[in-house]
Parts: sequence; C-alpha cells; structure tokens
Amino acid sequence: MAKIDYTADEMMTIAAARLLRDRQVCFVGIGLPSAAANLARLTHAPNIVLIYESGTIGTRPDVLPLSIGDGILADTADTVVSVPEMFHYWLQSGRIDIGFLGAAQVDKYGNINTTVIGDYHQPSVRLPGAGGAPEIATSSRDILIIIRHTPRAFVEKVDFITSVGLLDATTDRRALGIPGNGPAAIITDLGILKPDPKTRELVLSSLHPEVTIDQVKKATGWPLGVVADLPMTEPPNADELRVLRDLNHRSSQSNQKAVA
Amino acid sequence: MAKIDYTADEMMTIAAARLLRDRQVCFVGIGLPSAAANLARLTHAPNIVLIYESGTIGTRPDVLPLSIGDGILADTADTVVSVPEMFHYWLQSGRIDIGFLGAAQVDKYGNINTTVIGDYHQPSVRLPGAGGAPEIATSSRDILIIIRHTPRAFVEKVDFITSVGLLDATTDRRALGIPGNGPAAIITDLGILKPDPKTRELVLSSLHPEVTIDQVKKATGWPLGVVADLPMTEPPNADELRVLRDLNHRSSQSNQKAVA
Amino acid sequence: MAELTSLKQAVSELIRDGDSLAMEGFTHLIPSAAGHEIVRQHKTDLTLIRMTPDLIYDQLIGMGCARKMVFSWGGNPGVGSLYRFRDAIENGWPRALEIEEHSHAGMANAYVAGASNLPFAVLRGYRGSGLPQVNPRIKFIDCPFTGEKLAAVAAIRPDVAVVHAQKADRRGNVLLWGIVGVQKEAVLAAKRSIVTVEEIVDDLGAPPNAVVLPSWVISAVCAVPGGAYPSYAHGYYGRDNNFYKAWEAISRTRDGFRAWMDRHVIGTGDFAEFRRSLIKA
Amino acid sequence: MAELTSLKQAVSELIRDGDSLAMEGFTHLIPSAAGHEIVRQHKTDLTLIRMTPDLIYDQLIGMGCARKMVFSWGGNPGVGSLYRFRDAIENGWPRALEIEEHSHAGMANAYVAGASNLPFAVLRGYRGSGLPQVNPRIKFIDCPFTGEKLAAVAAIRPDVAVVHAQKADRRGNVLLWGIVGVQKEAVLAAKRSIVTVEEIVDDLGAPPNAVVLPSWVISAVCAVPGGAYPSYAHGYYGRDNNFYKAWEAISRTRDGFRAWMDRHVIGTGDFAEFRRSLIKA
Repeated sequence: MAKIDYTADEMMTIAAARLLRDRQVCFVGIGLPSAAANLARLTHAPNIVLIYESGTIGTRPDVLPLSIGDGILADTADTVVSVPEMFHYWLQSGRIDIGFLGAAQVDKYGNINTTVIGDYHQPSVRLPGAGGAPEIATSSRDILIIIRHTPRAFVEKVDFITSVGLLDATTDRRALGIPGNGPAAIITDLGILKPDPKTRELVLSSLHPEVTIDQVKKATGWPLGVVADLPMTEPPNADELRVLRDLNHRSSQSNQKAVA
Repeated sequence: MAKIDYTADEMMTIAAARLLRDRQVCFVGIGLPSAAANLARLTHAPNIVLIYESGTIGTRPDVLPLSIGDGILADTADTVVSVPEMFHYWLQSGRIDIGFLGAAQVDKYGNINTTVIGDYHQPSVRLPGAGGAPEIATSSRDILIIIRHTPRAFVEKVDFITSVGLLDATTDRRALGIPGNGPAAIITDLGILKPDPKTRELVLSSLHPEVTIDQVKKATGWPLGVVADLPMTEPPNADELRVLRDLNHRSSQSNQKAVA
Repeated sequence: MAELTSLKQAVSELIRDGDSLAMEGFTHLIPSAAGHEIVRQHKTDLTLIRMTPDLIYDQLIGMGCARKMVFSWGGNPGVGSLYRFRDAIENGWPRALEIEEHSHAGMANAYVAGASNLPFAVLRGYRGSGLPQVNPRIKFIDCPFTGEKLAAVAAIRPDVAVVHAQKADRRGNVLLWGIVGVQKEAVLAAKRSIVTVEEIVDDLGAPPNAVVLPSWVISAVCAVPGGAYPSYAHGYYGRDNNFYKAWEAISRTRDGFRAWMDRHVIGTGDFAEFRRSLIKA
Repeated sequence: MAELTSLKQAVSELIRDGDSLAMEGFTHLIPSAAGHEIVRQHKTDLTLIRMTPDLIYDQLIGMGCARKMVFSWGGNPGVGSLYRFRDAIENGWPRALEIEEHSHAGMANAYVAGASNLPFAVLRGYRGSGLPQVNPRIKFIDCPFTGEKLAAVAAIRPDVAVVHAQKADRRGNVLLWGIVGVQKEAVLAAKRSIVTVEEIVDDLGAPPNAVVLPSWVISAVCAVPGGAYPSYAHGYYGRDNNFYKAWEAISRTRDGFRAWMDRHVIGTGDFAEFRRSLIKA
C-alpha cells in the first residue's frame, strides 16, 4: 500500500473525530472541535447530534462555519433556540454526552485558560474569555479538548482557570458538586493525552505516527508521563483524508465568497 | 330620548369596560373580564393590548373565547409565547397596567378566594384554584375585579386568600414587597366598589341605575360603607349595548358550532 | 431516539403504576387519547401533574387511577367545576386524592427548573397568598445581591410526560405550534415521554425558531389523528366547546360518569372507536 | 408604542453619555449601523454590555466611547483577537476599560433575570472557574429544598438595548428569526430600546410562535437596510467573513484603526454612505 501524505493538523482532526460515536449528543466549539465533529458526522457517525451554543440543535453544515453563529448552522439545524434556552434546557439539563472544546492554555490537570496570560488585572495578553466553556466543561458527561501542542499551550499550571478540568491532585470535581466527568482526552497534533486514573495528571496515551516521545515532552510545560506500552495512533486512512479535505476545500471556498 | 332596556349583567360589563383606557396593557381573565376587555377594545379603546395567560399577546378575537386558550386567541394575536415566558417576561416584568380578574369570593379588603369554601383540608366546596391570579394580583400596576354581587360572593373575610387584595387594616402590601397597587375597583351587577383610601375597606362608590343602596348592602356580607355624594353609574348607551350584544351573539353562535 | 409505535404499546411500556405523570396542554393539544388509553390499561396509584387538569384528569380521578394531583387550576375551562375531582377531594370518592397546589406562575417555574436540571426556581410570586402555607414545595429566599425576599418553588421532574402535537417526521422529531403551554418543559423535565401526533410526515417543514422537540429527547411517538379531541389541534380541528358543556352533565353523578366511561372508553378499543361511539350516542 | 424614526434621531434622543448599553446579536443580526451612529455622535462614558462583543465594540472602545465592558466572550469570531479591546485592557489606550466578565451561561441568565424583573438568576454554573473570584456579580447560594450549592448572577438591566432585526410592520412590531441569541431578553431587560430593521412592511407575516417584539416594548424602530453588515441578516444577506478577516489588519495598529474610522465612519453621514465608501476603498 502506498504511503499517504498528510499534515499534523489533519492527523489531529482525524484522531479527534474518531473519539466520537454515532448517536452521541455533542456540544461543539468553533474551529478545531467543529472540524473534527463534522468529520465524524461525515464518516463513521452519521447520526451524531451536533449542538452549537448559538442555538442550533442537530445541525448538519455542509461547510465548516467560520463563526459559532454562521447562517449555515441555522439553515441545516433541526431547530434553533434562543441562547438562554440553549444553556438552560440543552446544556445544563445534562443531555450532552460530549463537550468538545478548544483552548489557549491547558495545564497538567486539564484545566483550561482562555481568559488572560499573566495577572487577571494586569494581563500581558488579554484572551477572548470564557464563552460557553465553563458550563460545557461541567455539565457535559465527558470533555474532549483539541489543541496544537506547544510549550506555551501546555503549561504546568494555567494562569487562570476559565473552565475547570480535573482541578488538581487534592480536590475532586465531585467535591465541588460538578456533575460531569471532565476531560477524557486532549487531542493534539502530536498525540493524545489522557488523565491518569490515579493521579488525574494528563499523560501521553497515544503517539501520532512519525512523532517521537521526546518531541512531545519538549512541547509540554511539565514533566510529561507516558503510559506503559504507548500505542501509536492509527494513521489517517484514505477515506478520512478525502472527506476532511473535501470539507476543508468547500469551507475555504465558501468563506472566501464576497458579500455584496 | 327613549329609555333603553338592558340587563344587570350588561350594565356590569359596560361599567367595567369603561374603566379601561386606550393603549393600556391589560392581562385578562376568562369569562366576565374577557367580555369587558373586548368590549372596551371594540368601543373606546381600539389600541388596548390584551394578554391572556395562555400565551397570546395583543390578541383581537372577534368572538369571545370560551376557554383561556381558544384558537381564536392565537389566530388574532401579535405573537404567542410559551406559558413560562408569559409569566416571566410579560407579567412578572411589570409591563401590565391592568390585571383584570374574576373571583368566586371577595372580602372587604378585596382579597380573592378561588380555592375552597370551608377548611382547606376539609373543604365543603373545592373551587378550581389559583390559575394565574396570585401573580396577576401582585405584578399588575392596578387590579380590576368583576363579579356578580351576592352575599356568598362578598364576604367579610375570605375562607382562603388565593390572590391578595389589600390584605387587612393593619398590613400594607408594600410591607410584603408587593409591587402593584392592588384592587382599584370591583365592578358588580349592582355598582362599583372601591377601596377607601384610609381604611382600605371596599366602599360603594357608584350605584348602577335602578339599584338601591339597601339592595347592595343586603348583597354584601359586611356592613358596607358608602362614599359621600354617591354617584350613579351612567346607564349603557346605545352604541355600547349594540357592540356588546353583537359580540355576545357572535360568540354564542360560534361556541355552538359542532366539531366533526 | 424516539420509537414510532402504537399508543397502546407506548402506554404499556412507558407508564408504570405509581408513576408521576405530566400530561400537559394548556387548553390546546390536550392528550385525550393517551388519557383514555391509561384508563383502559388500568394504571393505578398515579401522581397526576398538570397546570390545568381538565376532563382527562377528571376521568382518571373518577376511574380511581390517581393517588395525588399536582396542579394550578382544576376546572372545566369556560364551563365550571370538575365534578370527579371535587368528589375525590370533598368526599374521597372513589379514593382520597392528595393534592399539591400551585399558582400558574409557580408551576410553570417548577417545570422550567425541571427542564433546566435545577432543584428550584425563583419567582416574584405567592406574596400574600395562602398557598405557601399549604404547599411545602413553595418557600421564600433572600436575593444574595439585594436582600429582597422572593418565592422559590421546587422543581417538577415527572417520571413520564405525555403531550399531543401536530406533526412528527419519520425520525421522530416533533413540531407543535399555536398555544404551546408548558409542553416543551414537561417533556424535557421528564425521565420518559410519549408524544401523540396528528400525523407523521416526511418533512416537518418547521418555520425558523418553531417549537420542535428533537427525536432524541422523546421515548415514543404515536400517530393518533384527532387525539386531542374535545380539545383542538391548531391547523387541524377546532375545540368542541359543546362537549365541554356536555361534560358537566355526564360527570355530575358517579353512576352517570361510570356508565359513560364504560360505554365510550372501557368499551372501546382505541380513540377512533371512542369517537365513533360518541357519534352514535 | 415604538416610534418609527431615523437612526440618527433615535441615537440622539435615546442614548445618553454614561448610559449602560446592550447592543446584542449572537454573530447574527449585529447592530453595526447603530454602532457607527453612536461613534459619529461622540457618545461617551458608556458601559457596553454584550455577550459576544465583536467589531462594533472594538470600534467603540478604540474611539474612546466606553468606560466599562460587560461581556462573556470578546473576540473576532473565527479570526482571533479584538485589538482595540486588548489595547484598552493591556495598555489603557485610548482610556482604561473596566470589565465585568461572565460565562455565556451566566450572562444569558443575567439577561433573563433582567427581562423577568428578578434581581438575580440561578444556574448550575461557574463551578471550578476563576470567574467568581474576579466578578462580584457572581455568588453562590444554597437551594432551600435540597441544600445544593448553585451559582447566582445579578440581573442585567441596561439603560438602552439596541438590536437589529429583519422586519417591522408600520405599527412598530418587530420580527426576527434564525439565530436569535439574547435579543429579546436584552430589549425586555432594558429601560429604552432601539431596533434597526432591514425593512418595514405592511404585514409581518410572522409564523406561529415566532420571535416577535411588540411595538409597545420598543422605543424606536429605524429602517436601516443592510444595517447588520458585516454580520448577516438571515433571509437577506450573508456574513462577510472576508471583512472579519480584514478587520484583523485594520484594527491591529492605533493609527491604522483611527485612519480607517475617520475615513469610513466619521467621514460618512450614514451607513449607506459607509457601505459605498468601503466599496470604493
């Protein structure tokens, strides 16, 4: 079989898509999570229910939305509800299987920062803020996070916990009365991290092809643990790549269309 | 001018309708309040906004609905909202000028009972209960009550306060944190009662034509006060009667239509 | 995902003796056919939840199916009393009926809390009313910002919600419109749900922002054309106000009520047969 | 009753220096034309409230109109940073900007409380997040029934709400559809409100249960076709994603931003002229 070329971002998106199951109800962040969730829908999970916080439920966009509220999401949804209803009846109600998030910073307990770099009141970089993530992170049954692997992104301790992951070594989410399980996996362009069941620390649990453990450790801001018998991520197959590339091609064409 | 014949119920409905002003926002109970409010809309208050608790806002039924949720209310409304939205955004929000209620029992402070006759736990008569009235009575700026005048209906003290009026001689509504002013007038088939500004007790404030003060006192379950220089209610004019009778005629025709 | 099934099967599989049951419909879209089927299947010890219990709850109470009712207005809309309900409360016939009584605002909020997975809801309500004294599921709390006292109501989380709607598609997505009451909240607050519909279509053709219940929040969808009679289904048929008026006489006496139920409900196999038996009568 | 008026007049009469201002729109139906008019009229000391402040708030902040922002996500949707917002926070340019920061769930609840005339709302939220430590308008309370700890957010009650919608009728009733965000809540929570619309029609033709704002809850309705550009109006025109991408370069430097604003906003009389000046550029 001929070797198939693909990019690290493609591997990341495909690896993430594979973690979703058919008929799951998935609350989807914009950007990388949206790409992975729609790839899952267009491949092995045709009946996955995709929900975007803008109010669109059961949406089936044929191109990836640029924003969380693009018209295509409303046009192809089973229904569109108001934003308050979305957070009350659909997220908080506990109906979401998977909350699928991006992040600016993640720490070794899977806590997410999208608020500030530096001090909250004197930030060196002001990030966009929370959006829906704090409640997606606590109300969904499980959380997936997709993020490119750099030392700036993977830090020992986030500067600000915008959306809680697994807290720290001493406090359990349940003690805070949080219903969901929290991060099940962090999918990056280098591999997949999962929380160690005992320590809750994220450890390298799958390595993407042609990536070395050392490379992942260098891109991680804490001494990264590695699971025993580290598996290698299955490389993208031809079908996954074709569907993803078609989707990306359609999307970039559509987003470049000028508006009168 | 020839004398115009009319019934006591017609006088009551017409007297009540006259208390509504054009462009007011009126939250309307079914039955007598609905008849009076629609009469006002079809005569001197064409831009009155009528709201029914079933969710219909700005409705203009051409026949009187039998139930609070008849289709005609939805068909002729500016919009139809869910029942939770109705109570949150439209009633509780403080947008209602006039809450227009019926009642089974009213006492001398305008408190309303629609719950039980007798003891709550061992009632001699179980009435339908509260419906929207407890919050209509507190969230509307002013309350009008329309009810036929009988000793059973007008009691010294209601068996159960379903919806608060002016409480009693000692406690002010404001002390309970109630925003609205409470009952402004009780319109009956004999006259109009209004609260005395000092004692808060309902006193006879207008007497319908051909009714005697003694007749009203006999129909009232407490020693009824009478305002000085008691005015007589203006009798129905030909236009009011014609519009009301047309409305009642259309309504009874419509409600008798058989459904396949 | 909702299963498309018969009403008989849905009631048999999804409603259990002792369940708390919210059959909603604010005058419009009342699930009458489902109510009859529950009577036919002799479900018992039910807690009946509904803002505006009317004829179908009068029937369930009179047939002895209920041990408790949670409600905010229990009458025959536009007509008067519910005699079977009154007989249960006033005389304990055919069995005593426990009640939990709200205002509409309070009960709508309790459903919203249930649908939102909150243990309670806050409202500017019940002030001056006697209801909080007789219903322990109403309390007062202080606003943590202003100190203001506000009412709190405990969430309603029924075991089963039953509603009627205009349409479902073949995947089991449901569309309703017109006076939509608290049906969405009742379904979302419940553990299981049954939706009867006027028709099942290929495409819902739902307008933007319509009231749609996605298939994956519903347990069973059952086609029962006319299933809201004598209530109405906007766009399909009108309310039979005469039937509501006739119910006054039918339900006034125990014997008259039982004879009517035996003949038209127990004695018929389904709602279509019930309708035919009414026309013959 | 809403007055049908020009946007210039509505902004002049209804928005005052120092007002708290909620210009809502969740990616869709963003009131861009109204934002420009506020800049042109040099309104100042505003508290800008919005769940998803984007280009128009970046413009108002960069032009020095704002003293505070209340928000839950402040970015260029699908593109990245808002540089004028960042410059104000990180460097105090052109003036320091106070912030009050929420999550979407928290802020949506705060609007609902405002629209409902409640001082606060309850949600299952903010647990584990650092936001309650930096925002005193988030607290935790105990459920009076279960003892469970839940978040409470103080209500948002803006002085003025500004939204864009698809249609109004001649009486000033407004219809919007598609992604409707928190626009209804913002208008109902506010003391005054301005609605710009794509067109004014004889009959709204609203589908049942559509999102309609009755005339009597709105202060002014202004016809501004295209007034949501570069955002979109469902059924009228699409989102100009290229403009959002271009904003990255326009807004990155203070000088570049000010030059662009001078030329295209300050230097034009209204939104139609702005659109023509963009096409020429």
